[in-house]
Amino acid sequence: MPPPNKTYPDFASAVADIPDGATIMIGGFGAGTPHNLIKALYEQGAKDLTLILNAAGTGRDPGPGPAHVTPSTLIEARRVRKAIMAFTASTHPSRTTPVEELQEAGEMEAELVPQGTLAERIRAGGAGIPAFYTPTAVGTELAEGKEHRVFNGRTYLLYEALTADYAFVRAWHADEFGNLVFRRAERNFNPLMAMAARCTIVETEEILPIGALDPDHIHTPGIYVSRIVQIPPDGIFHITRGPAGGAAQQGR
Amino acid sequence: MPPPNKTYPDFASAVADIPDGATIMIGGFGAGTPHNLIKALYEQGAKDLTLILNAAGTGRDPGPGPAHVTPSTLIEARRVRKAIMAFTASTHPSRTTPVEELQEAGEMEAELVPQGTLAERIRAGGAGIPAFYTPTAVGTELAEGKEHRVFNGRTYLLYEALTADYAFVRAWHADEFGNLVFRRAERNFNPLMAMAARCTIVETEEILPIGALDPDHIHTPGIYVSRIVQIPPDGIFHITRGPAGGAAQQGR
Amino acid sequence: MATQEKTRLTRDLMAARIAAEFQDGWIVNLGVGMPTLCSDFLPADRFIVLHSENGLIGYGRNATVEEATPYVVNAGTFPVLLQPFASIVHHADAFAVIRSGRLDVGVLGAYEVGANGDLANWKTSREKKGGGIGGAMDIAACAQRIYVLMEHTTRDGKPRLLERCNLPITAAGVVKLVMTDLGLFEPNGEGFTARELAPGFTLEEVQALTGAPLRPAPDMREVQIR
Amino acid sequence: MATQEKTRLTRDLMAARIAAEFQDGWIVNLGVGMPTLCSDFLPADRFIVLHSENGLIGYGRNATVEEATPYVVNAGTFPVLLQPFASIVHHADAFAVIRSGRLDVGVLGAYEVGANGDLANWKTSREKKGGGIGGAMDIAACAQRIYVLMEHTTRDGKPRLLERCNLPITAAGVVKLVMTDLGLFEPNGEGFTARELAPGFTLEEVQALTGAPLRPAPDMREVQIR
Repeated sequence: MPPPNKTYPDFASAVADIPDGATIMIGGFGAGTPHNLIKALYEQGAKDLTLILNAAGTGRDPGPGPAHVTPSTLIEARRVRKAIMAFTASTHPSRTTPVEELQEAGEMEAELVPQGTLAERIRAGGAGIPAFYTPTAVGTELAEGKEHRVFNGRTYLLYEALTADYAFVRAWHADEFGNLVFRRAERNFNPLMAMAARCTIVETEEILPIGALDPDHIHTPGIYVSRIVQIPPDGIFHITRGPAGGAAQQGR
Repeated sequence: MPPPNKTYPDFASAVADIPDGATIMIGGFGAGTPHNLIKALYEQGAKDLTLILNAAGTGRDPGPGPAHVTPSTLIEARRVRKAIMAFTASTHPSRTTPVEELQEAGEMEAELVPQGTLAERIRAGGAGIPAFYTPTAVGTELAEGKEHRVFNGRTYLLYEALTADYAFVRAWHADEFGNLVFRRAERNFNPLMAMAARCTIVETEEILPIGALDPDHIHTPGIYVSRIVQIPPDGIFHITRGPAGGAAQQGR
Repeated sequence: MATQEKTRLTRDLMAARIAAEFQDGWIVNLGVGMPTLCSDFLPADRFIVLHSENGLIGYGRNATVEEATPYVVNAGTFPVLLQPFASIVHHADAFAVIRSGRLDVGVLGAYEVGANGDLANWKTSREKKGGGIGGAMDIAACAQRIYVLMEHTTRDGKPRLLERCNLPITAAGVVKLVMTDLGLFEPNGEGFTARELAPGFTLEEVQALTGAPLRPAPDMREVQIR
Repeated sequence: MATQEKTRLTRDLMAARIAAEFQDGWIVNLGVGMPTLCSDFLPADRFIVLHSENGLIGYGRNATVEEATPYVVNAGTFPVLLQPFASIVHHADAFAVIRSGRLDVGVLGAYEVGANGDLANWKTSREKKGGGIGGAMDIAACAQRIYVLMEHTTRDGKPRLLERCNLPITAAGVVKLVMTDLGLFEPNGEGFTARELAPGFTLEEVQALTGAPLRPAPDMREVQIR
């Protein structure tokens, strides 16, 4: 029998069942961010969320119009209980982020993880590895309270894997079974998160018939994908840095 | 400046500097085995080797002619000090392998590792992860003496990473920089070993000019590859199961 | 039924019968040897994803000589065909599928199965140093369930279904179903529950070839493919 | 030289000068901010592979507005161009390159550098809970060497080159070279060795803006790109 068609008609239906308290991984590193799913989640209303992602966006500078909802928008709306990220503060020391403010105020929990360790914890979650050792962060404030262990004369820290209830993923192409291809730097965290979540929801520029993708070129096997939405012509395709450094939304 | 051209003229020159005592990873799982490099190593003469590979081949049934040298041929020639493998015995209980005999006789060391753990140890070696936990082999003879640890109520075993001095890799296509593309089931251990060795030597069906491969389709970045040899028309392209289950050598 | 000729099941029939247990949407790994025959007998009305240790996700039936390529082989290195929805991953990612619990079933060969669900399939004697584990230990430890496909007895007629395994185990308590040339059995802790028997065989006859108490299932019947 | 006008180095000059240190065949990671400018000043006679945390292996100079695509961006999410030998990996594999020690150098921005080579670049106060680590902690811990590219002083004129870092460190003892708008410096344990100074500046003038003893290199000179 042929595989099920995992296509959903729109973003609202694809995120409709996400309950309060869910843990959600959100892909993207500048490029490859599932903006439409983030926006749909914002409109859906789920709260008490745990987010696992690289960075939440500035929140204060959400770009042109209501289309540009970032994870920081969810955080500012007090709908995030905990965030696990590689940036809880802005890289610009003069700015503060919603995460910093709510964390200082004791209104949310934020776990700061070096980016490579974050990626590896997500990879471990998808690979059935419960924990691993890494040399990163030894000798820093982040190592306080962590298990230290020496292998071959070098000191490492123990970290546990991360998994999630949902992953929001942005792909270039998908087929109807959910096989995914990413384009260039849009790949980043997306294939790792697709493997680490129980329900992976994908937004993609184009859904192709089964058989259209070369099996050797597929970055994420369809077995990891539950739902696929094709970005409509009026959806968000890219948000890039504008000439002045601000965000600029791009159509196809 | 353009990248260096890593092409070597033949297999002999590509393996010429491998010293006695070297640790060598050998890719392949039926398909994707670097037969020509194994043969060149056999002819080169290095001994006291440590091999890391899935299985050594039967040795007793080397297929048609002297062309078909397997890792078992090296083992029978007493040139392997230690092997780390997922099969040290044949899957047919009635047959014995050279590894078994030499191991029983105390003439070589053999470390038996479940295949997924073997793949993950190699992956860890390439990823700078010194050790990780896995659920595989808990409760078995292999778990004796290993560190056990409970995460979230389940018991896991600690394994350390594997690295090597050399990796022998079989790719479908390579470019002159060493970017590699594998075809179908030939991928298997090859890209993992390419990352875990200090010097990765590749045999490939075809060497293409730089720029011929789509960056999104490359399975092994060229930074992991040191030497590339194009299989000549009279080289070994594939060794497949013959009609009677024996090995049959195939040209291009 | 008592007068019917006794017929041990063929390897193909055994493979077809166990394949009929695969449910719609399952991800299935077929072990080297007899289990790989299952790929020729997948239920036509269900969507099944066959996964192989070498990284094929979504392969199908065994290839004919004309169809075979050296690039597309199963875990036993026999040529197979890819399904249209297939994808390929490397060996570590292939075992990521396994270790993360995504296999709905692993079908494995075995030397022995215990009434407690223990599986022994990597070593033919306690004394031998070596063994052939391959991917079986990962699959046995991590799949949602393990089905075993094996001859009911050894070549010299000794039982393979036992109260406890004599050989070193591959994983403890994981076998849910055993398909042999004498029928379909479930480990039940003290022995095995016979769900189906090969044509012409009585429970007593099969019990005589089994190393643990056999109990008939309430609806025990002759082996039926569907 | 004493009468020469004092000229703090521009960001482009700083980037070009540190890029001139990259040796043939090096794999280089350029941190967010000033370091990414280096991609426009790679030595033309050497083969350099630029690596980015987001998985680009082999990118090149910054893209013009006409050349830019939303798909090809560096770690700072600014559009860049791919080299013809480029390949792409996912985030975990991008950090596999880093953690396995394959980066010949990581060029990072910093808030402070200690005379002992300590790097502080993820947190602007000890009291704050949050921070912006990104990939810097992995790079600092695992690259063969770290070069720092930063302003010599803070906005209110305080030194950033110190005997010991005041801020929480990113990694201990990893910085080999510091390029500032006042020159090129090497941490030497007790202070910094000045290899090159910005045009018109004397060692004494730079010492006054530095929080640790400055020692002139035997061949100390004015900053030269090559």
